[in-house]
Amino acid sequence: MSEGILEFPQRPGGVDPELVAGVEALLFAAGSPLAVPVIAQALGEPADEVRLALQVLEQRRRDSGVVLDRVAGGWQLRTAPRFAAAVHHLLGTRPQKLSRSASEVLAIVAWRQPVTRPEIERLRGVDSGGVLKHLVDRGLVRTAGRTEDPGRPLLYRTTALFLEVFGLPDLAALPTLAEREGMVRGLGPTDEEEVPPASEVSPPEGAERSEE
Amino acid sequence: MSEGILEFPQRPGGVDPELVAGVEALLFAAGSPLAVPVIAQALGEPADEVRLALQVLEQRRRDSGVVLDRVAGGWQLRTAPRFAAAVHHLLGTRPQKLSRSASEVLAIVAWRQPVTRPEIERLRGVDSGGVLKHLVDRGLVRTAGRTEDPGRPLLYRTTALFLEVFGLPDLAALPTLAEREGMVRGLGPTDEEEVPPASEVSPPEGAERSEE
Amino acid sequence: MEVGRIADAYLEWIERTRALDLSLAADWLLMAATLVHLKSLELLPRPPAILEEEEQDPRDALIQQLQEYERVKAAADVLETFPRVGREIHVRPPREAPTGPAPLAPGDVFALLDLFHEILARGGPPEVTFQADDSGPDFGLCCRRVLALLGGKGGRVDLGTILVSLRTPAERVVTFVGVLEMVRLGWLDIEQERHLAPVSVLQVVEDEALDLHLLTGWVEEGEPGEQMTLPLGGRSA
Repeated sequence: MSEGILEFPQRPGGVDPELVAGVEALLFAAGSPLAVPVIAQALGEPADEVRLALQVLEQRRRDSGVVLDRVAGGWQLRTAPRFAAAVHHLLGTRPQKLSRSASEVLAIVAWRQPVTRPEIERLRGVDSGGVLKHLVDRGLVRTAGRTEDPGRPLLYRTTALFLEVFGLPDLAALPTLAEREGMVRGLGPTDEEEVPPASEVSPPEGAERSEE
Repeated sequence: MSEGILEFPQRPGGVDPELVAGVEALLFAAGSPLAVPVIAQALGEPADEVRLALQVLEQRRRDSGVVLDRVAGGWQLRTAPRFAAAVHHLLGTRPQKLSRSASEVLAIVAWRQPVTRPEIERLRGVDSGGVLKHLVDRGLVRTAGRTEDPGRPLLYRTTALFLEVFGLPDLAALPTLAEREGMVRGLGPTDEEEVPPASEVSPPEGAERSEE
Repeated sequence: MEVGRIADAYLEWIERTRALDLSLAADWLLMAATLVHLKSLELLPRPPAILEEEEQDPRDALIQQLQEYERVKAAADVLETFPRVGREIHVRPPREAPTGPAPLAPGDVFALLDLFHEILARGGPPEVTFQADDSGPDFGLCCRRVLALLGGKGGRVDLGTILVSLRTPAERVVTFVGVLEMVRLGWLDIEQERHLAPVSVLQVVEDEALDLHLLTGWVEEGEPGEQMTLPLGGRSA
């Protein structure tokens, strides 16, 4: 926690401390994640410089109470998790929870997107309309067109807010389940039989709000 | 004067960095000014310690983009005034959401199109000319001919920009009330209230001005 | 597995479903029915032909579905391990957006749909449809009739007398509006000697000064030469 500002000035190839300060001011004022080009445009500085400034800031804030995270295709200042209890105490809030069924549906949408409600219900074996609506209302899931299947069911995807809430830089940052649980890729049916197209199984490439 | 910490002899090493971090996290998450006792209570630390931490933080943030100010009997993190222009630039170009009334009119146009202003006003029960003009100005709604009704009122439709903003491939992808209702019917843990019957549903395809 | 116990539970559930969420009940029924079906297949001998026809052992289907569901649960567990905004993490509270033109934020189509639904549910004022048909009163004609009764500058007629002489309520309304419009144009004056006294209409300009085309503008967006018909024919709700 030594003061980064003092470490950087005049360093050859170093970042202008004033740029770091400006980037911090913007991130603070915005609240929501900011993509590099947005910051660069507001400050009238080259994107590469801004990227360096972000790295300096990320480094500097690492052990502080407010850290700089890459989320939802941008950068965002967020409280360090270890202060969650104090913040909840201060704000008089309780930790927001997702019900078990909401977690399940969200997991299916996250790993399988785009996915239809019938597909979700096939995987869970129970009606999931209410849960899906709940997730849409909370802004974690959105519609994304329809399939050509009979009845043309709506397709669902996760939103940028989902990435922000779960602290993911993009969808590709979702761990493959195989890595974690020794499972075959994604949520798909196990073996050779009726494996869905790969695009639906692996973490979808590119978030909707991909950086730059 | 730059070393305010050293003025307090009983703590030659300064304040516990973790307390400073905690104070910063609380100030960040609160947004509004916080009084010392409030912070002390949330962290479960003595007010005197918190006061010291605030001084350390104020000192440390002095040249950064986000400064700690005494405001309204409390302490508040705020962007440094010298970045006001950049912040304004940033926030001025940040995406905006539609107002409630604009959303209402847009909803009517979306599901009832093509629709006349009298019909919109009949449904909303209030004059909607200004809002309609706003939506036309924003490029979300456009005129599309006139009806043969008395006064030959203009007809309104949604635009391509509307589809873009709402992430729809085409108008046929607009969800129907029946679909929404179907979601609600699920067994999910929704605290949402009952949605009224679907009898009034008019799917986008059949959105021919139902004039009955 | 004991078929009898499954069947009993099955029937008991059918009884209970009357008071319960039907979709939940349906899920349970499907499961119970599948289990009973599986058991029956085990108990009853089947000709080999039928066995071959079976594309897939229903037990396999059930097992596969359960495996898939296990994966879903595992995925949900993974999701639960991520530190979440609102749970472990906090961000800056949202601020008021400044005014001025700005790009539109991505919209939520379901929020829009809910709003639409809300508007429909609100009901609004009772629907009133105005219908214009050939028998409806002609605005220009009604105005000319009043002017004819006045008979030139200085002419004076009792407004009540004019209105009572008209056949239909619609004609009275149109004529009344016409009088007001001609007052606005400065052609007529309205006089009343005292409170509750009869109201008389007075022509204050020469006939030559009456530009009847000005009345055309009364019908907004009317095309030139279009017959001036007011949308006040008959009410039909």
